[in-house]
Amino acid sequence: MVTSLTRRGQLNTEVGRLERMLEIRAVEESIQTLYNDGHVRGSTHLANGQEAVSVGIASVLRPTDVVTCTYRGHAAALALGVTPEGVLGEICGRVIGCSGGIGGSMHLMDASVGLMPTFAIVGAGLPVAAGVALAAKLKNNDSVALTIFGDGSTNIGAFHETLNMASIFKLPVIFVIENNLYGEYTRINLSTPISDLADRADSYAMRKEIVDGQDVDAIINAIQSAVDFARAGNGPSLIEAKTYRYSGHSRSDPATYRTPGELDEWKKRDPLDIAANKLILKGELSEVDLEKMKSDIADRVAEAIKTVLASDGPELSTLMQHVSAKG
Amino acid sequence: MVTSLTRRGQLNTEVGRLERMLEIRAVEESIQTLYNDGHVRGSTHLANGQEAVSVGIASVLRPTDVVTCTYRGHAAALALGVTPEGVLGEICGRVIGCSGGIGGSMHLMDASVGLMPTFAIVGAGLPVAAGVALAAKLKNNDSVALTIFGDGSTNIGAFHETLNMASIFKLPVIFVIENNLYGEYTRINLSTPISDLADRADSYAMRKEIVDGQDVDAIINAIQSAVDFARAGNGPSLIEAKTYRYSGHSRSDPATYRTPGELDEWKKRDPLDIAANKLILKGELSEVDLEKMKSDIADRVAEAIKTVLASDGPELSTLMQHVSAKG
Amino acid sequence: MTVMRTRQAVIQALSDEMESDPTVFLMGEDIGSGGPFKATEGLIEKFGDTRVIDTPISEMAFLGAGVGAAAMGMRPVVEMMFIEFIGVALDQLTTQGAFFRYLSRGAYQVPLTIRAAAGAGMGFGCQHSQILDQWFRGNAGISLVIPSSPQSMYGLLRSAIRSNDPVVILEHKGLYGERGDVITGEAGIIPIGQARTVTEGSDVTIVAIGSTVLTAKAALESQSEWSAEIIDLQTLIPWDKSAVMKSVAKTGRLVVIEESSYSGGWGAEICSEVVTKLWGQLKTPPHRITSPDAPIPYAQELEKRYLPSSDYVVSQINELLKTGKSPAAWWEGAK
Amino acid sequence: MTVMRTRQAVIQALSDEMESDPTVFLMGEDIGSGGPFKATEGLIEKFGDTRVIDTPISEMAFLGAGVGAAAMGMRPVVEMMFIEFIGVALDQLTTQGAFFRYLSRGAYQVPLTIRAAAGAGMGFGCQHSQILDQWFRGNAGISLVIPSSPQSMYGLLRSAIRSNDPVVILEHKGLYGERGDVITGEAGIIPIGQARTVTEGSDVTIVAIGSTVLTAKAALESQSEWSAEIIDLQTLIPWDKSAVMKSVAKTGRLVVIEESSYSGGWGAEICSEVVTKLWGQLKTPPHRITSPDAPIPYAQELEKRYLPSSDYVVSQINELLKTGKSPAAWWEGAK
Ligand SMILES: Cc1ncc(C[n+]2csc(CCOP(=O)(O)OP(=O)(O)O)c2C)c(N)n1
Ligand SMILES: Cc1ncc(C[n+]2csc(CCOP(=O)(O)OP(=O)(O)O)c2C)c(N)n1
Ligand SMILES: [Mg+2]
Ligand SMILES: [Mg+2]
Repeated sequence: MVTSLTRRGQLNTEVGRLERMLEIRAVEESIQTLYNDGHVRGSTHLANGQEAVSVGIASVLRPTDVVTCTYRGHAAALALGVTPEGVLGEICGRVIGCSGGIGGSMHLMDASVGLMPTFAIVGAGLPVAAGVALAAKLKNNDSVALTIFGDGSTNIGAFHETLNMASIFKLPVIFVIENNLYGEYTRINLSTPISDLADRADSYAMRKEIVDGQDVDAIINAIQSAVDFARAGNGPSLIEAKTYRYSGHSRSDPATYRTPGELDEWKKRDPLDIAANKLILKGELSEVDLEKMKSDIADRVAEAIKTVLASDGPELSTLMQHVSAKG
Repeated sequence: MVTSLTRRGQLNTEVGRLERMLEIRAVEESIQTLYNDGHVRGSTHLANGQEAVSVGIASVLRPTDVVTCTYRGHAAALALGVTPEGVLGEICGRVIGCSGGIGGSMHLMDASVGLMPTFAIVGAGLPVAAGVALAAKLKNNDSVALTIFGDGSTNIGAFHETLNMASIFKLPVIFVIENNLYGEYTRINLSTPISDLADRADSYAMRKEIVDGQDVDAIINAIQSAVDFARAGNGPSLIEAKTYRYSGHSRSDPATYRTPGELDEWKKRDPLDIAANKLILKGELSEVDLEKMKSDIADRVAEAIKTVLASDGPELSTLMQHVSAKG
Repeated sequence: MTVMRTRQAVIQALSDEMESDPTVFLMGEDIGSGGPFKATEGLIEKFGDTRVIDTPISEMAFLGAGVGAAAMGMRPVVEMMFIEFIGVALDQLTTQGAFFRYLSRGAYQVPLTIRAAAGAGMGFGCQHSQILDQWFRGNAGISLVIPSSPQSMYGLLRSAIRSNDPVVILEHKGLYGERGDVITGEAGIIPIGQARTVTEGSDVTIVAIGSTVLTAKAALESQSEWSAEIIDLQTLIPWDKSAVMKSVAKTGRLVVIEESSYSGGWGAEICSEVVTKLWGQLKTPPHRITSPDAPIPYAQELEKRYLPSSDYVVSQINELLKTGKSPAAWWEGAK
Repeated sequence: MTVMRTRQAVIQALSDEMESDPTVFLMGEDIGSGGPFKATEGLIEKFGDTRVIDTPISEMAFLGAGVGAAAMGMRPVVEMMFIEFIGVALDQLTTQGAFFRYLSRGAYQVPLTIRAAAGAGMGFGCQHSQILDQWFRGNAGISLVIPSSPQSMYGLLRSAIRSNDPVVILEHKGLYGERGDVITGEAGIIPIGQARTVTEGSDVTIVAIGSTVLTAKAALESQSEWSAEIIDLQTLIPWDKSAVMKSVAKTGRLVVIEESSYSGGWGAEICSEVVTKLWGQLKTPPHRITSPDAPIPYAQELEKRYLPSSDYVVSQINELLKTGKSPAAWWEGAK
């Protein structure tokens, strides 16, 4: 069977990264049908349009580095290595889900590739990432922690406290804002009086960078610099990836609040297209190859869905397991 | 009897302001003896060295404006108008205390001059002040709210959240940092990677000003501009007053962590001396007047202490009063 | 009388209070667009954005702003969306707002309402499904209400807004879609602190609140061996002691149904108080039917198992009546 | 065996654990200088500033950092200074750290200790004097201990640090200065979840924790009409059911002494459980002696009145034994 770790290794080529982005898109697009068929409960938060950020991050980090991410975590989980079965299984509450079906869409995890259970409370992943980085520092190893969160989350207290503390302690942690212009149904200008969120780093004398969130190569460069900086003991960075989500905030949101034309504008800079076009331009991929890739991925995702739907829910006894060290 | 409101009016002259600063100093200096004699419990936090900030603020605000302040609130309370009997009575847990002896040193209050019960949790007064300002805005009156807090408090989440929200909502609220260089026993450079805290306003596109905290006239100017700005509907300001506390953080703190010589340096710029010298230079006060003023104040404070010590503790029944609307 | 869903009862109550009292205003994340449960839909259109205020994601700031505005005579209704979110802001309510009246000797009061969705059963996972009433206990300034129907949502929410002290209203997300008759207007208002007798009966008093009122009713209706007096507490803090005492004095038996974990659950306070005050009058031990001591799982079957079902309630009460002893919970010995 | 004050027992326990386990480190505001209660004095000199870490005033950040570091195999001891301060950061413990093990199916665990001063009687006012155990209830991942002596401070703190789940240890500020014999080393360690029988007796079981253990002892010693089995719970969450049951089965009477308000107090859970499980075996109703439902006042006489005194305990127990009924609290009818 493919492990998360081997899947992580597949990101070391441009083609591999494109494939993963395509896979993420395909996996997320399958969720609505699963929902319609009654397999998905609660809420799901898609990251389509934002795939490059997650794949870029996963391409740079080592599996021994640790990531904390939000409820909008499908892309990060798949990028870091979790299989489509692991993600879709979790969303469908099956025992083969990456959290055994206990967590659901908002709580994906895979310790083997450094993904902590994703956080459903805004801002909650930041202090924990700082703690991971602190542990690395105290243990004197060169691991880093990275935390992914949205533009809206830069208004929560934990953001401020954690950035300040990380700076003072020079912690090896990278703060990545996925600025997709909306926090739930609210456009950023209605919640935040500045538009370049990276500038908030100045309050903490922190290294900062703004990066094109639709270009996986740009992400890789930005993350790589921040990771190098952190591993060298120089402390944290704040990276703002300018990006966009094509779907509404969560399943129930038709996103009627968008500025007219905005979605179409952003789709012109689709991260999958950008990556594919680069490869095509360089002659490393043909249109035919791309179509083949897409259909292979479609097959694999369809296969994954079959596996998921054939799999059981977790046993009732798991409800009482891992509650505490005692059981 | 002198009311808080009449005492507030006494700040409309330079001499009145000097007198109040001298009074604050004298009141605070009496607390240690009261403690030694067993009249004070828990903790007290002196503001000596910082008197100009409170007096400057109180000179500008109207009694219908509202102030939220921290546990380091003796100076603010006295400046806003609370009598020495009210403050010392509260510190000694007497029924004539400004909170009826129920609150203690950390919880002074006087609604007649806009002092909300002072806040013993770091950062807690900021959101409440924003709410006061929001109420003024919704009621369409031109009251402002002002909140006083320390340098260390700029690292708490509530600071960040409140400044952002106040900016977005254009609330008539003034945020005043008393930067006395220490949060408890920790020097600012060990907790905060920047030294001009007013710069944190940039994260919220907020108006900012740094002001000499030892010069009451400078404070008045800074507060007046911010208040005018707020009353005109332009929104909040962040004001950083550079100041220093002569005592330790609280009674039990000998402040051994100070940089050598630092205290002496700051004492050279004592806010009381600065104010007195200005009046003397202008010929509006003689050394003799000043000594007379000081000894009158000493007498008044001694008198207040007598009154306090002659007064009773609150009745036992008050323990169960004002718990809820029902009683 | 109108038939409406619970979510509509929220809107109706807010709208009626806002119309009758200009100091009432709403504040929270995305309430303008109705929020994830559409429980504030249409209000911004009706009352404008100065009375329906969308906030940044800053619970500490806007909850505290509610405290401050309330102290200045406004009546803010602050939405926490999911009750777990108050975990980043609890201080402002429990340590600040709740003590304002006391510390100011009545000079300031805090007529603040906090609305939040709560409760399990909808697949929101362990961080979006709890009740968390424990966070508000032991704080005499705060009331906590949990409606069980469109009517009690309407009536309790209006009372909450009119209260001169902070009131937390937990809106069970499993009930938002439930329909029921609602008497609106003054006649539909339900006082804080008053329980409602849902059914009269003689064999056992069942104390429930929110979702467990429905569980109790379903349990009662699914059998015919015993009759039960179901008491919908409606207000959990402070709970209606006299209503419960009166009923248990009559039936001689007390069963409490709680949605949260056994340990730390509110039912213990009911049992303790009843047994102490009605010493010698109970025919069987007081008995609590609760969820197990575990976080709330996502997978459907597990979440279903987590919640006390009506079948489980029936079997527990059957056993209580048959043996005269408090039956073991399903998870006991199952470990 | 050494005589030391409770605050010194804190230092000794921290020091011993830090010496024996290099993953243990301390984090909090001003702990390097010993903090307001001098309960960490000398440790930074001994272990350096990488193991005794002073933080900015950012409870959310450093509590959460404790969670993250713990999940990576460290054993952080995070100080909250006063327990109220966790009100600005509760989410990180109760909604994040406590669920980490569950959500990760055991892949991550959170061996985190949270120390905080708690309790009234020292004139710190209503925002620095509470116990607040209620915030940690109903969350199966978390334990809560409250020592009552230098020995139990030493023994419980060491156990807390060794626990593989989060443990909150509430250090009563009124006890920091108390002296007592302490057995240090492994022999002095007290397991989480175990109560201690302080005195043997036959008329009544008194369940107490923290400061109320001292109140119970003083009450017992001040009279000679009845004998009491005083149980020091030591751990409140989860409390030692078998120790309490065993004692009440013997004495037939249960009295709980709590420092916090009557409503919402933890004693109700003890009473409910005991009465249910020992149905028919109690000679008198279970009885709770608590503080009133009010914030904690500053003025000395009022704060004294707020706390249950040993005289009050004696009079309550006298009345319970004489009348066989649960006596009214002092504030009942006094309103
Ligand atoms: C403390 C807290 N407040 C509110 C929420 C509800 N909520 C979930 S996602 C979200 C919007 C977050 O926006 P952003 O940070 O921009 O991330 P995005 O969803 O766009 O990725 C909100 C308000 C929450 N989960 N936690
Ligand atoms: C949330 C919270 N954390 C910690 C404390 C303890 N504490 C009280 S005052 C203080 C220092 C505050 O420093 P600063 O903001 O600079 O104000 P200053 O005391 O210097 O006026 C601390 C840490 C508290 N009261 N509340
Ligand atoms: Mg966003
Ligand atoms: Mg300071």
